[in-house]
Amino acid sequence: MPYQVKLEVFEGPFDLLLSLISRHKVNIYDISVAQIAEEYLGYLDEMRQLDLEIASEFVLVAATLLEIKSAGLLPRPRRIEEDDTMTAFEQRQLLIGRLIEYRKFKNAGLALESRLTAERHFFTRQAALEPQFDQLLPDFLAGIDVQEFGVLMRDLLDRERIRLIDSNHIATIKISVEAKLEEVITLLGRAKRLFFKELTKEGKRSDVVVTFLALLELYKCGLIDIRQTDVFGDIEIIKSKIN
Amino acid sequence: MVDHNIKSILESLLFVCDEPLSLARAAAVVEKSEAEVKEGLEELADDFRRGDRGIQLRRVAGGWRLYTHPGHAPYIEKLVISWDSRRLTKATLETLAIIGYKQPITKVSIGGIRGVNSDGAVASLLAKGLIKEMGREKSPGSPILYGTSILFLEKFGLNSLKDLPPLAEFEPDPMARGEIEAGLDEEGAT
Amino acid sequence: MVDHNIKSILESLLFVCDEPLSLARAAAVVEKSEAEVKEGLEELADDFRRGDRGIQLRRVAGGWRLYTHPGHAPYIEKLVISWDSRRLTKATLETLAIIGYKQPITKVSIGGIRGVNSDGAVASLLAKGLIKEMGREKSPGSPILYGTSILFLEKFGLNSLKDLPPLAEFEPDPMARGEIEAGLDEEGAT
Repeated sequence: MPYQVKLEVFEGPFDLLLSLISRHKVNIYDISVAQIAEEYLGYLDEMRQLDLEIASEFVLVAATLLEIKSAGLLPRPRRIEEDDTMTAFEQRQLLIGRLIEYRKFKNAGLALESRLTAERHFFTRQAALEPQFDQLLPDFLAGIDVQEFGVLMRDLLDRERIRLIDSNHIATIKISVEAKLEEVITLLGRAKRLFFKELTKEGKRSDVVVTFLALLELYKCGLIDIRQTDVFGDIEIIKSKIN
Repeated sequence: MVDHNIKSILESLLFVCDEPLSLARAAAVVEKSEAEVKEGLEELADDFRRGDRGIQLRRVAGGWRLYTHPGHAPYIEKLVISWDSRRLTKATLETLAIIGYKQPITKVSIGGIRGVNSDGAVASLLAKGLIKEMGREKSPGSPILYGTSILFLEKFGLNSLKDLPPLAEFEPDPMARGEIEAGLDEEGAT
Repeated sequence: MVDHNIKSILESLLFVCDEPLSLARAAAVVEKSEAEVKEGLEELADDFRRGDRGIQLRRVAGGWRLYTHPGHAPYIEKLVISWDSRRLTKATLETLAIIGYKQPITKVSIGGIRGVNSDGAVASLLAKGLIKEMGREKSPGSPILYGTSILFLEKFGLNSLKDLPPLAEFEPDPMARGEIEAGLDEEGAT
């Protein structure tokens, strides 16, 4: 079993409570407040130690739990002095009611997520209009404020960044990196410079990955220099001057 | 059977559209009744489906739109990078679910259900165009009401909000309801 | 006869392409020989033609491309004129924003930022006189560099490109940052 270093991320105090409850495999309706309150507090402590920002709401729920717990230890209220504050029982009912409501939407959120995942398999056409129709379009800049370009650009840059992260898939390596490494060195002995597209012109994804890894290794060892003038442009490989 | 030429024209129109094509607009362009156009679109969608074609016609967000066959997604991905690689966090999805089902709704009410302040999630959904402001609540401070947008329907492949599965489906186990009171009182004290 | 599935995949690919699809590219994507893919495209073009379909497949310089049926042009014109320009032109606006901020820039770099090939949008902006060619990049293939025109400045009442809203103001908001990180975590977990 791998050692769990990372704390789970919870979407709020209700989420944390739900998770604690499910860990005990008990029904929401059967919560043992005492036990849950202790675990909840323990969790808050852990979060503090990791110096994470703790939302005040987390503490509020903890306080509510503690109140319910302590009230449960005392003799039953006689219902004589009725005041404005809720009894522990009422608080508990309220908390449980809210937890049930929350879980309903958490489930609905998961259902939405799977819809979204399914939708990702459908692509729409992203091409521009045929030139003869393009000319007919009403002035597409009408009503556009120059500020909107800034917003568009930010959105685009965000999207690009996320895409770059997303594309971190690792393929099964069939060709060895070492073999590729030697191949590149041999080729560099003959030619002054190489281009990545040329090296990978067979186009197999695994081949591209292996070549890329080999280049990284060579670069790390200081045997080559790498140049790429623009994003997604071809990568130029030159023998390092140092060696 | 709808006149083949009408179907062919509709196919052309769908091809150039970059948003769902409404029945009203299609009918206005081809100068036929909406009923006739609807039949034409349905037949067209059927033709695409039965032919297991690379292009498929779907009804979405109150209109009709062409998409690639979902089974071909791995090939398309080699050619274009998805516009929507941006994921939604669980927090954002929860918030979206609440707005989807409870609209129009205020930020405070959303926070009440999630048990945590949800301003950030609302701002993110607004920025993505998945929700929009829908006026103000008649209550102290007149807080803004939020609801889902057309884009929401499109992105989730829904024709209308009625296509959302009933919220009751997401209730935590209803069997457990009977056990509530009994289990609680005593055990809470231990 | 070419395998129906290959034809269906080719149809999908052609549908999302904003440039003629070359035989080499198509063959690489479907992982078949160029001869087989060529046959598939020819059959597909034939199917469209014989079916008198609203979409037609034609061979043009550099590859194969889908077009609307020429006989339907009057209907398409009617549709295009009826459009609300705002929504339709997102692709073109984005391309213009990129060129505005990143000029001089090549088509490949624009596609890199947008995540999709943008040849059509560039052609449209050129035709409208909003951008112009600005020489060639000193790199393999010496691709054309694009920049905005005087007309672009005029349209927005800008004195110079320095008057574009500074991009530093548009750093990703903390929410988007959080989502980037969340995305990373998910990847790591799988």
